[in-house]
Amino acid sequence: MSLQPIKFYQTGTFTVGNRLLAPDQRSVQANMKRTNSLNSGHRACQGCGEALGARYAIDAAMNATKRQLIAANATGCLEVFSTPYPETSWQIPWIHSLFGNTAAVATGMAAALKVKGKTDIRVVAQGGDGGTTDIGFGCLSGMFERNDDVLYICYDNGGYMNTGVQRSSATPPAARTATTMAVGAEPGNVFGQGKFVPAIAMAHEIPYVATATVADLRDLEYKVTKAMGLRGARYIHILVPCPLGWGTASQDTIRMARLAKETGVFPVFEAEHGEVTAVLKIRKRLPVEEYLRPQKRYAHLFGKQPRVDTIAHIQSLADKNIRKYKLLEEGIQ
Amino acid sequence: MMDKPFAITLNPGSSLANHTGSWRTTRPVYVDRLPPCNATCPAGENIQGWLVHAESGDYEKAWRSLVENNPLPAIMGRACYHPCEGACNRNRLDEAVGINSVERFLGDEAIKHGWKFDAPAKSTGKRVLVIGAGPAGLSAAYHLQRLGHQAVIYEAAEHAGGMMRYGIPKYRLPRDVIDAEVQRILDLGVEIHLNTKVANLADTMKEGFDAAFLGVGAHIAKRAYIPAGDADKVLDAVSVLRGMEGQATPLLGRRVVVYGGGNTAIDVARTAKRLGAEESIIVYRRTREKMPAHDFEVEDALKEGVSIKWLSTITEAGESDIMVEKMALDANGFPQPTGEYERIEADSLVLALGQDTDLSLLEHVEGLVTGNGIVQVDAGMMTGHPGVFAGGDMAGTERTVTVAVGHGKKAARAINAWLRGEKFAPPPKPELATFERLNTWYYSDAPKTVRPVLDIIRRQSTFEEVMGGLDEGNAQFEARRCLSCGNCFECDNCYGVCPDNAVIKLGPGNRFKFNYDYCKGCGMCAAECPCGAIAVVAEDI
Amino acid sequence: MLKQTEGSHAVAEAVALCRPEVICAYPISPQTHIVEGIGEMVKSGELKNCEFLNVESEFAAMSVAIGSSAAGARTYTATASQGLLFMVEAVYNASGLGLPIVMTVANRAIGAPINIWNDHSDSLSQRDCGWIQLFAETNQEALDLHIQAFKLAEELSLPVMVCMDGFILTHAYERVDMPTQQQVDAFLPPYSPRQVLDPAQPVSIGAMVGPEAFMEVRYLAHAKQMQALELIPKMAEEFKTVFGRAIGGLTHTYRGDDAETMVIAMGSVLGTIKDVVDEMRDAGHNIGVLGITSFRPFPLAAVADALRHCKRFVVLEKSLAVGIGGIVATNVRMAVTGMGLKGYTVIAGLGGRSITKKSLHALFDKAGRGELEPLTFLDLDWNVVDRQLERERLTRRSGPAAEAMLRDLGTVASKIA
Amino acid sequence: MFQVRIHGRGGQGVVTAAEMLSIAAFDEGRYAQAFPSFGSERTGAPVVAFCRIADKEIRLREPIMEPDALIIQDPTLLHQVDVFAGLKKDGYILINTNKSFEQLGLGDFVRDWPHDRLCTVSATDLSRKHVGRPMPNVPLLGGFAAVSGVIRLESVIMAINEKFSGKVAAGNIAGATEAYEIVRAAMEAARGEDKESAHA
Repeated sequence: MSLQPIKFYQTGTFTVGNRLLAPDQRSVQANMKRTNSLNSGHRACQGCGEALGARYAIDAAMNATKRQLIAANATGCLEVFSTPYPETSWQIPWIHSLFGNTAAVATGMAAALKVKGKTDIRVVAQGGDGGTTDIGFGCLSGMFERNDDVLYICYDNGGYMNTGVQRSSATPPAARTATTMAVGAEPGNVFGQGKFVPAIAMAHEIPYVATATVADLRDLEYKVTKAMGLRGARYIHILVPCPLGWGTASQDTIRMARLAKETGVFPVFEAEHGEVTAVLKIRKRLPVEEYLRPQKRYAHLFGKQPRVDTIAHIQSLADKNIRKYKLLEEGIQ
Repeated sequence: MMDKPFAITLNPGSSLANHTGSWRTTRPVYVDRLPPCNATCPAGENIQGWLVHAESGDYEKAWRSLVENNPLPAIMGRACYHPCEGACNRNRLDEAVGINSVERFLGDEAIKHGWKFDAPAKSTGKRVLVIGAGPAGLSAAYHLQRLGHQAVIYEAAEHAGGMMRYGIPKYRLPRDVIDAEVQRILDLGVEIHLNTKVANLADTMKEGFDAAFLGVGAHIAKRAYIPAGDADKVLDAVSVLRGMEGQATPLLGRRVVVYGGGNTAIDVARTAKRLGAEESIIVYRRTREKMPAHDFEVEDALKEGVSIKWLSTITEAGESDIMVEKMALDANGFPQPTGEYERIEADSLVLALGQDTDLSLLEHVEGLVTGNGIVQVDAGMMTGHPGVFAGGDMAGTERTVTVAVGHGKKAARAINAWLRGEKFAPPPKPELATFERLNTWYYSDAPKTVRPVLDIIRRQSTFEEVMGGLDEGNAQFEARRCLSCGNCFECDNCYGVCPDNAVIKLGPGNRFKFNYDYCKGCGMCAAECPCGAIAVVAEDI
Repeated sequence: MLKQTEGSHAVAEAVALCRPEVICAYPISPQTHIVEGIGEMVKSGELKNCEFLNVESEFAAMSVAIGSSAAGARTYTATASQGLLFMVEAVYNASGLGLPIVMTVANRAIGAPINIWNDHSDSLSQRDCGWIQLFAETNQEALDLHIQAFKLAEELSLPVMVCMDGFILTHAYERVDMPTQQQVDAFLPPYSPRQVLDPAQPVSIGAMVGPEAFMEVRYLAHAKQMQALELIPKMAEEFKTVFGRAIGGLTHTYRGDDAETMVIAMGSVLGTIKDVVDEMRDAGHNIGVLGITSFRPFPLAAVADALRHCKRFVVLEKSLAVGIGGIVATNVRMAVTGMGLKGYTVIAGLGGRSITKKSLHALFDKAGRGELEPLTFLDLDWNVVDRQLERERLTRRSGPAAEAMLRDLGTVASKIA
Repeated sequence: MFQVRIHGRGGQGVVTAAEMLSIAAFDEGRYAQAFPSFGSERTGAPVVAFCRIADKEIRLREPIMEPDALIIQDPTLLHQVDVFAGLKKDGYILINTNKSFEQLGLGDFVRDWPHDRLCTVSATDLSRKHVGRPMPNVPLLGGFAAVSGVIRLESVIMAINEKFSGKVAAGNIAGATEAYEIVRAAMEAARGEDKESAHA
C-alpha cells in the first residue's frame, strides 16, 4: 500500500517530514526547495482545504515530472482564488476555460503534446466537485472513455462553495447547503441521491483511480506520483474540507479530513483497470458522530431533539464503506 | 517572455504581490513548553533536551547535555525512582518512554568510552568546603568546580558515594559504576579527603573556605522500643547494608524478619535472601497501598521469594522468634491494634524504620536552625548561617539520590551567586506541555522496550545486577518514543500544512519561522503540531 | 489540379493541405462528410502528424480545440446548426482567449421544429461571439477560404468560422481547382502561437478579470476584428499571387457600377441571383449584386462604398431576426446610415426552401418598381399561415403548428422543390 | 445547359448516379453540377437527384424544375410522385423497367412524344446479371449515354472507374455497356419507325 514502512518510531510516516528521515523517505512538502506550485498570496479562505490539496497534488506532480507539467482548471473556488487579475498564484503553465469542459480542454492539450512529440510534458486537469461530478461530467466521461493521457484531479468539498454553498451531486446526505436547507421534516440533503464518481471512473476501467484526503499527505503524494508514472486516463478524488461550507473552524480542516477517513465516511483506496487494488486502513476507528458534530452543516442533527435516526443512517453508510472497501481488516483479496 | 494578451494572461507566481497577512486576526508563534518529565525531575534534568540527541544517535552529545544538570547518569539510570516516567505524556498513548533506561545507557556509554566532562570555567580563586561525598556533595562539588570554584570534599567514610554505596545494594547499583562516575568528578579537579570527619564546622571553615555545603546524609538508624530477650539478634537496616561493604558480611541466619515498609526494608529483605536466608519476611503495620516502598521494588522482592506480613506490628523479640500483633484499619484508614497475636520464628530481626542525620558538627554555628532532625534551608539551600548551605537527606524529607543531586546543583548555583555577592534567582519556568496540547495522531504506536532481567535463581543467590541495560538499537528506539512535548522536533508539519506557504523552513536544527506577510492566521499549524510547540495569540488590531 | 468532387470532400482535402495537428469530430449533418474525409486521411496515414479525436459532443469538440490550440497545435473542427448552439459557451471562450481555431459551419436551420436543411440561422446566431465569419459562394471559394482562414486566424490570434451552405454546397459535386501542397506551404507558414502552455515559459491563461479591466479586454477583441478588416483584403491579394485566384476579401460586387438596384446576399444563393441579374440586365434593368464574404468583421465602409451609386438595395438573407426582420439587413442599414437609400429586407430559403430564379425575377421587378414591402418573406404560403393563425384564434388547444401545416400541404415527398 | 433529373428510392444509388453523370461530363472537359434533393434519405423513400451539364461555369443553385431528361430508376414511383413535373417538351425519358410505356400506363402521356426520346431498359436485371445485386443506377447511365448522346459511354466508364474498383467496377462497366448497346439498338429501331411513319 501507499505507506512505505519507515523504521522511525517517533512519528512514523504520519507527519509531513522529520529531520531524522532519510531524504528518500521525506515527503515532497517537507522539501526546503519545494515548488509551491500554488504560490502565497492566493485569496483562498483561512484554512482552505482545496488550496492545501492543490499544492500537495500539483507539487507532487511537478516533482514526478521534473516540472514538465501543464494544467487545465475548471471554474470554481480554485480558479477564482488563484488567478484574480492582475495576479496568479500558479507556477506552472495553467489555463482556465469553462466550468464544464476542463477534461476536454486537457484532452486537447494532451493531443497537441502528442502530435508535437512532446510526450515528456504531462497534463493535469483539476476542478471542484461541481465542475467534475456535475457540469463537467460529460467531458470527464469522454476523457475516461477515450483513455486520453490526462490525470484529472477532483477536489471534493461537497458543494458549490464558490457560489455560496449550494448542493452538488457530491454533497453528502443530511448536509445543509443553501439549496438543501436544514428545515422541514427531513432537513439537509436528501438520502439516496448523489454519486461517488471514483466508482464511476472505475467503471470506465481506466488505468488508475484513487481517492485521498488532505489528512494523509504521504498517501496523497504517493498516489499522484504513481499516477504520473502511468499513461492514459487517470483520476484522483481528493477530499478537501471547506471551513466556509462545512461550518468548521479554520484550524480543523485537516482534522475533519482525518475524521472522514477514520469514521469510514470517506473510503481511501486505489483501483487499477476497474479493480480495487489497495486501501488505506482505518487506524483508529471512530463513530460518525465524531465527524458530524463539529460541522455546522450537520448542526440540525444535534439540536434539542438529536436526530438519532439520521445519525444512525449516516453510520450505516460508513459501515457499508468499511465492509465494501475492507477498511478494517488486513489485506484485501 | 512572450507578449501576453492583456489581462487574460498573467505571469507565474505573481500573487506574491498580494500580502494576505493583512487578513489575520490571530497569529501563530513558536514556543518551547516545559515537558512533564523535566518538570518532575528532582535533579532538574532537561530530559527531552538530551533525548533529542539520543534520537539522532548522537549519544555523546546527549550525555553532555544530560550532565549539564546531573553528573551521575550511570548511577541515576539505576538508582533513580524516575518520577519523570510517571509524568510522561506517553503513558496516555501506550507506555511511558523508558527515560531511566536511556539515561543508564548513556551513563554506561560514557564510562565505556571514557568521556570526560567539559573543562571548568576559569578559576575564581574561591574555595568551597563540601562535607560528605554522597550524591548531594558530589553534585555540589561538580557544579561548583565547573563554575570555576575549587571544591574540597571532606568524607568521613573510606570511600566516596555515601548512601549510594552504603545504602543501596550491589545488585541494584554495582560499585564499579559508582567508582567510575566519582572518579570523573575528581578528574575535574575536585579535591577529596576520605576518612576525614568534620567534627566542628566552625573550626574547619577557618581552614580558608569561602563557603560551605553540607551533605552529610542521614546515617543514624531510627530505633523503636521492642522488648527483646536477646538484643544482638536485633539489628538496624543501615548497619546491615553498610556491613555489606565491609570484609565480614553480617550474619542474619536462616530466618530473617525485616520491620518496616520503605525501600530500605525491601533492600534488606532482598539482601538477606541473597545471603542465603531461607525465609526473608517483611513485617509492615499497614497495607500494600500505604507502603512507601516503590511497587516495582515490592514486586521484585516477592518474585525473589521475600514474603510480607501486612497489617502487623512487632511487639516482642524473643530467643528464636518474635511476637506479631495483627492490626486493622479504622474508619480513617489508620491501623489499630486488634489484640490478636502470632508468633513467627526468626533468627534475626532487622529494623528498617528510617534514618536520622548526625547534626553534632553544627553545634556553635550561629544562626543555623535545625528542626525535626533536619537543617532548615531557604530557596537557595542556604542555612540560617550566611555562606553555609546544605542539601540531600539532611536538608529534606524526600530522601532519594535524585533529590540529593538536585539539591547539590541548586546549592552550587546559589553558592556561586553568593560568592559573587548576588542573590540566586532560578530561571522562570515555561508553561507546562500538557497532554491536551499534543496532537498525538502523528505519533506512531511503539510500546516500551523491555529491559533484560536477571533470572530468579541467580537473583536469589548472587549480587549480580538484576536489571540489564539497553543496547544501542533499543536505546535509540526508546529515545525515539519521546513525544518531544512542547518542543519542536522539526517534523515539518507546520511547514507542510500551511495553505498559504507562510511557514519558512530554516533547515536541520534551525526549526522554522512564520512569514507574516502571507499568514492568514488559520491556526492549522498549531492544530496539527504534534508536540504543542505553536501557540496562537490574538493580533491587536 | 482540377477535379469534379463533392464540396465536403474538397474542404476536407483543403484542410488536410493546411497541415492541421488536432481535429475534433462530432457527427452532425450536413457537416459530417468533411470530418469523415479527414478522419480517413489521418487513419490511412495520408495526413501525418495529426491527432483525430472522436469526442462525445460539440461542446467537447470546441473544448478539446481550445486545449490543443492553447498547447500550440493548429486545430480544426466542423459543425452545424444545433451542434454550433451546443458548443456556444466554448465558442465565446475560444475567441475570448484569442485561440486561432478554424471551424467549418455547414449552415443549417435551427429547430424546433427540427430541420436539417440549409439556412444561415446557426452561424448568424453567433454574430457577436467574437469569431471572424467568412461566407463561401462556391465550393472553390469554400476550400480556398479555409486556407486563408488558418493564416488569418494565426496572424490575429482569433478563431475563424468558414460558413458554407449545408447540402447546397457541402453535398454538391462540382469542379474545383485543388491547390498543391507546395502552394499551400508557400502561403501558410507553420503555426507560431502568440501564447502557449509551455513549462519553459509558464503563464496563467484565462484569469478572472473584473470591472477594472474587462471593458478594455472587450475593446481589444473589437480592435482585433478591426485589424481583420485590413488584413482580409491583403490576404486575398497574397492568395491571388500564389494561387492565381481572386478569392476571399470582404465583399464582391457584380455588375454593380451603374446599378440602380443592388441585391445583397451571402453564400451560394449569389450564384442564382447573378443568373437572374444577367437576364434582367439583358432585359434592360440596371441591377447589380453585392456579395458579402466577411460577415464578421462586418465591412461597413466597403458596403457603403459598393452602394454609393445605387438608388435602392434589397438584402436577401437566409436568416430571420424574429421580432424585427433581417440580421444581415440590419447590418447593411448600419453601413448606409445617412445615405438616403431605400432598403428592402427579404427573408428567403429558411429551412431549405428553394430560392428559384422565377421567384427572384418577380421579386427584383417589384423592387425595381419600388413596390416591395420593407420586409418580405419570399414564397411564403399565406394560405397555410392564415389557416393556422385561424386555428389558433379559434381553439386554445390547436395542437402542434408544424404538423398541422404539413397536413394542409399534403405529402412532401410528392414535391420536387 | 442540359439538365437531368433522376428519380428513385433511397438505396438505389440515385445520388451516386447524378454524381457519376457529373464526373463523366467533367471528364469530357465540361462543367457539371450534381446535387441531391436533400433530406434524411432512408432506404425506400423517394429520392431525387439532379445533374446540370454546361460549357461554362454553373452558378444556378435552384433544383431542376424543367429538366431536359428524366431518369426513373423505379417505375413504382410513377403513380406516387409527379416525376414528369416540368419536363421540357420532347425531353428524354429513360425508365428502368422491362415493361413498355403502354404497359406502364404512360401510353397517352407520350402519345405524340418522339420515340427516340423514350426508352426503357431493365437495368435492375442487368445489374443483377453483372454486379450480382439490384443496383440499376450505373447501367442506366450507360442507357442515358445512348439515348441522349449528351455524354459518351467512354466517359461513363471513366466515371465508373473513379467511383468503383475491381470486380464492382468491371461488373458495372459490363452492365453499363450492355445497357448502352440495348438502348442504342432500340433507338435506331425507333428512328427507323419514325422515318417510316414520316413517309406514310
